[in-house]
Amino acid sequence: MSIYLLIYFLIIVSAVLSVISKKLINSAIMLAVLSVGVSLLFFTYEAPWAGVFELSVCAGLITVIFISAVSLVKQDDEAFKENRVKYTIFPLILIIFAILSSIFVPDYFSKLSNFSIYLENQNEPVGKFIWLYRGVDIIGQLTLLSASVFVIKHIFKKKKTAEER
Amino acid sequence: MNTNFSVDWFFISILFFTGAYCMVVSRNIIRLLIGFEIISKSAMIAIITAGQLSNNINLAQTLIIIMILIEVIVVATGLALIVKFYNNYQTIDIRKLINLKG
Amino acid sequence: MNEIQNLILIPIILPLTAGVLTLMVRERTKYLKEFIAISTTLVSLFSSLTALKYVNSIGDINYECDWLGSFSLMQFRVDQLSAFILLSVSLFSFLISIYSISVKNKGNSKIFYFLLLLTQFQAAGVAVSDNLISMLFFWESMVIVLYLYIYISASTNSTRTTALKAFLINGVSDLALLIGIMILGYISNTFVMSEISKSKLIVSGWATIAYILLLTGTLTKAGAFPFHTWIPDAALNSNAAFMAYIPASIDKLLGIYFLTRITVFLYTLNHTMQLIVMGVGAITIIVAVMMAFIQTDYKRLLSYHAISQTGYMILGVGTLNPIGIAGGLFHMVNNAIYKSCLFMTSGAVERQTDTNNLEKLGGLFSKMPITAICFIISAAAISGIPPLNGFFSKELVYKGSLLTGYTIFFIAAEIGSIFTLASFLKLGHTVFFDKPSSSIENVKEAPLSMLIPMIILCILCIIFGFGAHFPIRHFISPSLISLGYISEELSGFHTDNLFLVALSVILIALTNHIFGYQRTNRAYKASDHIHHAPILKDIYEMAEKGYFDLYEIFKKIFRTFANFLFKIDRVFDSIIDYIPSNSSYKISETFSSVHSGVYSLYMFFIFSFAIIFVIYLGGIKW
Amino acid sequence: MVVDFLSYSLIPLFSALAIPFIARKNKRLIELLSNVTLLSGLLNLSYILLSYLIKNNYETFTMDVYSFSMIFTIYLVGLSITFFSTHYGIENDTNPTSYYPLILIGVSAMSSIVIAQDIFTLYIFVEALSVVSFALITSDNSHTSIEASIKYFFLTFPASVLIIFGISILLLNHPNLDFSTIKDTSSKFLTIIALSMITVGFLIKSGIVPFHFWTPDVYQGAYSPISALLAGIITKIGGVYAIIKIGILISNSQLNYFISKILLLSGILSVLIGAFLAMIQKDFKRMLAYSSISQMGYIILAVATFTPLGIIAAVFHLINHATFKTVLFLNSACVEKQTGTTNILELKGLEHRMPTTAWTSIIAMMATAGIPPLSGFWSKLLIIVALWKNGNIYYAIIALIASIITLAYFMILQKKVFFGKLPEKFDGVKEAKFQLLIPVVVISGIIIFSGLFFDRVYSYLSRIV
Repeated sequence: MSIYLLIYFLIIVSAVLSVISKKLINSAIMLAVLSVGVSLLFFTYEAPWAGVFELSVCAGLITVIFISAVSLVKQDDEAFKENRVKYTIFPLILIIFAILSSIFVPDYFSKLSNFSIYLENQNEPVGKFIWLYRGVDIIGQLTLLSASVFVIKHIFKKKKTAEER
Repeated sequence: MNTNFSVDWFFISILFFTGAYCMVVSRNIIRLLIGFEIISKSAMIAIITAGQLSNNINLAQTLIIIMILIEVIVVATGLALIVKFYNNYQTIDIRKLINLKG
Repeated sequence: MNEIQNLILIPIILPLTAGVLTLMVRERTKYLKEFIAISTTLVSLFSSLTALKYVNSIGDINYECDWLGSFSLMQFRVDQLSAFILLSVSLFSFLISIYSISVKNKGNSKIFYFLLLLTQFQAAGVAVSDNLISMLFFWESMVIVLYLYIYISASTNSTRTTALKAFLINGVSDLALLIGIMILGYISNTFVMSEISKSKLIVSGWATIAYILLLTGTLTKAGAFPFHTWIPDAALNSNAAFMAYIPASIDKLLGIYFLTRITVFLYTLNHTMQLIVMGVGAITIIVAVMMAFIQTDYKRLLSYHAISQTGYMILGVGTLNPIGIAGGLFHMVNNAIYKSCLFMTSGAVERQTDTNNLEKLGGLFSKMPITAICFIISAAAISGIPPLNGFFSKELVYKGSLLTGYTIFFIAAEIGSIFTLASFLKLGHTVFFDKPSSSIENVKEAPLSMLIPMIILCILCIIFGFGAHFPIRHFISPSLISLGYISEELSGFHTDNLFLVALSVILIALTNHIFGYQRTNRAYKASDHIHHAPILKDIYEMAEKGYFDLYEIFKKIFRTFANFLFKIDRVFDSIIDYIPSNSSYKISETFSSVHSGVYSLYMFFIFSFAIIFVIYLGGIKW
Repeated sequence: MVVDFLSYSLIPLFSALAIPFIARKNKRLIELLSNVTLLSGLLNLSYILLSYLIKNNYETFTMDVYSFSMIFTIYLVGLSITFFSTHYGIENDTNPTSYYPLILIGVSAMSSIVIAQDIFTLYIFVEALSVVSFALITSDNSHTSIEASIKYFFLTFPASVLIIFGISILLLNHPNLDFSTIKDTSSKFLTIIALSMITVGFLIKSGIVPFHFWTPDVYQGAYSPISALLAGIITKIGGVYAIIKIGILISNSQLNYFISKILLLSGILSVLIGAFLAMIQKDFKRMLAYSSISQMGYIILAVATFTPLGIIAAVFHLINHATFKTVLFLNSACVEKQTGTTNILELKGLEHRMPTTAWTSIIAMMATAGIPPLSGFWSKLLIIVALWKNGNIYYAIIALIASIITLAYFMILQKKVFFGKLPEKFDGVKEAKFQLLIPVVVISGIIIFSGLFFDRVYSYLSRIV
């Protein structure tokens, strides 16, 4: 039980830090820490495949994309000053929210979980699951991937000059 | 087992609130995307806990893998849009986007 | 039998097809449209002639086809009367389509011929329809053609006003006809005329209302008082071909046809109704002829006569005895013949001299001799000079009205005759014999295409006069055989006292004309002594201003009423208009201010509403 | 997924993937390929549809009627947009090597949404469709289009989260996420909670009040042909049609009372607020966007009855809305191209110069306002009848009154844009190229005919009920 709570504290703290930190680059790094925490949670929930993907893709790839994007807009990031009060008071707000939600949320969801059913014989390997039960989603992933290629191409197209036309 | 599920949802709600707060109050467009990421993470945790509770963890893992793929693509698109926005407007302040109103 | 059924469809369907065909011909293509129209109407003429022969020798022709789904059948039935009307319609369509070749102010000639053929289609449809619903279809659609016909002849404001006037008068009376037919169908449980005529209706209760409504419709179509007022206006604003075709022939044929149908075949009239019909006839004769007498425009004068002659027919039909009805029907076809011819002469004169104003015309006899001779013959016919056709038909009407016992109608008819002759003396004298006005020079004879129909009609006038027994025996009396009337006494030269009356009428009219001419020394002023007589002068002035025109009166009443309603409406309107529009505008403004384009606000709303909805939905009791 | 229709979603996808390889440089070839792909699909669909519609005999029609109609509509609108774009954007560098493949992928994704039989598959394709839309909106690189895209990106994100939360609750008592499994358990409390969360998510995606804030901004700012695609079909398939699918799932449940309340409330609010706000708009496209919100409200009201008649009415109105909103947005694009503005206050009297555009717009407006005998009248009638029969009489009356406001704002639009005296500065304005008018005229014909032959369309739509 305590290991869950520890991981959750890591997740919450990194999330809060990524919100309130002053520099965007710190926020991106805190986001990576958050991803690591989530993947640790997955491992402890006996979901190693999800954990591995989370660790490699979210903590790795997305962080890289974020940092490159942040560096692209860096000049403005330093020039752009916004009101910090709303970030500094955020932990306080979060604590109030946590106290309020600790009254209602666990109660509600423990009632909700009474309606769940415990399924037998569902622990087939993940690979088999992907191919047998979610085979149709392969088409969806194909659509998404091809879409992403064209989307990036479409957004980052070159502006033609007058001579080229 | 039941207590664990309700505690999970307590943290999920806190994480969701953090991300939502970030998405509402921030004027920095990249920070909006960070809030976006945080909320996505809370959704993933919700899937995993549900799968774990009903002994259906492998279906949940499958869904998570696909969701991660979706998340990467959406975030990449979002960042591409942000860069395009920055190139056009020379700012990352979302409050500058008030041409369309009424 | 099948061939015969198809035969009666020819005068109906062929003109429609040909009419659509003419629309496809280019406006610049010469003589093709004319050729299509003439050949079509000629074929219709022959087929209706064959149908008449068949009907006279063998019997009625019936034709049925589905129409309007299960509601009604398209039922055609050609008996002797219908066949006779069909023949007359086809004849006039044919003659007018020849005549129109040279008419100048007919607007777009493509549309003119289309409308001409369409009119032939509708008129033939009315003539042969046995079912009242299908007849109504043809009858009502004529209103639109009438409107367009007047509308295309010139693009002036007064033309449009006249077209609208004709449309409204005919449209309103057609509405009356529609209601009348509905009541008739309701009380007799069928819309088929031959079924109704098997057991004639008696004038009482709803049947009376139906009869009055039907009478209104037919009288308007025939152009009787007080629904005649669009005809003189149309005479000023449209061309002679239209006047010769629709108001002078087709409208009279159809109006009197249907009047005969309802009065003689469908109803057994009581005494009061008969007096009303005859009274309308007599008043029409007197009023219209008095108006005609003082006119100084060629076509307008003729148009008033067209109205006045209708009175004779209505009077004749209203007598309800065989002689009178035969006289009315015979007068109907005679009137169509000579009145068309007269309008044609007016068109010829207008084409050659560019005017119809009597003050400017004069001395055309030497320049347009054939036109003048045609005018003289047909004018003599309309004035009832023996032995032309008008004399015989009028004679029959006089006789019929004397037989009813009401001498007053006879006297009214005779007064009408006097003024008819007097006004034609004035007209002929002015146009063809008086001193020519200085502006009229270099006038030639009208073109051949105008002369041919006029000559044909004049010859018909003479044939129907000298051989009056021929049309009466072959056309008129067969129509009335089904009613059980004996036709022997209808024909022949009447050498009784009426002949002397006719001679005295001629003498009175001549005296009057010479008196008027002597006073002013100008022929077109020969009517001035009556025009400017003490009381008549004021009445004439008011009549010319339209004080007696039902249409104008109703227009004024409706305008006042509408103005009054408009004022009331404004008060409510401003209240109703102000409150909803302003309040909705305020609501819109309020909502619009929320849509400020600010992202954070939008995001806050979306998140908070989503959470509210989810909490609401998640809180279902279990 | 329904195997019958799989080819309709796969062929455009493969066609899109083939474009970079076979037609990299040649712009005409890309346009030809994308048009031919969609046209062949549309011809195939219309052959099947017409062969049944003309005979009016559906004994042998074995396919799912709703899916078939929706795929037909998707192909129709998609082909109209590609054909329109080929002749529209010469001065805008729309980068055809990615523009046309994206539209094809969008069509593929929409077809997949229609035929999806699994709630997570549905979600994947909805996300794919959103990603495609984000890119397509920015096609002309203008400031407004980027603003529209970014607002669309962030403001519809809560929808995804709600859908995932709903799916996670569904996981608690379902071995898999198939619609058939869900339908069997739809009387369970947990399933209803999950599906209601998913429904709220799709309400956000479809821009229903109170989640509508992104809708007008996006429709107004987007590249003009893409506005037509978005308003006509993308947000309808990605949002409203998903709600209709869920509505079919829980239509026989006893527990749908609360979700029905939510749908009725948001539906009636959409109808009213959309109509009120449309009245005071000054921009042609923005007014159409608010009108779109209002019409979506009608569909949601129909779904909220959860009766077979309501579902039929919703599907029929969805198809009709796709046709007439496409016509209106394409016409607004024509007006923008020819006059350079979409501001209603500047435009006037265009009927004299652009008659076809004007009259097709008027047909579409009359259909939207529900003037008989156009198609919009029948679908609105069905919706109001469904509401009335279901006992929601007050909602039916308000919906009826709101259609008067619809008429009012379209009258304002007609009067200001198309009628009146032509100002001098528009003397040189000409009618758009006839290629740009072909899609509009064809769809207007469909509007008229589906209104005139409503009995056949109705017997077709009500076949399975």
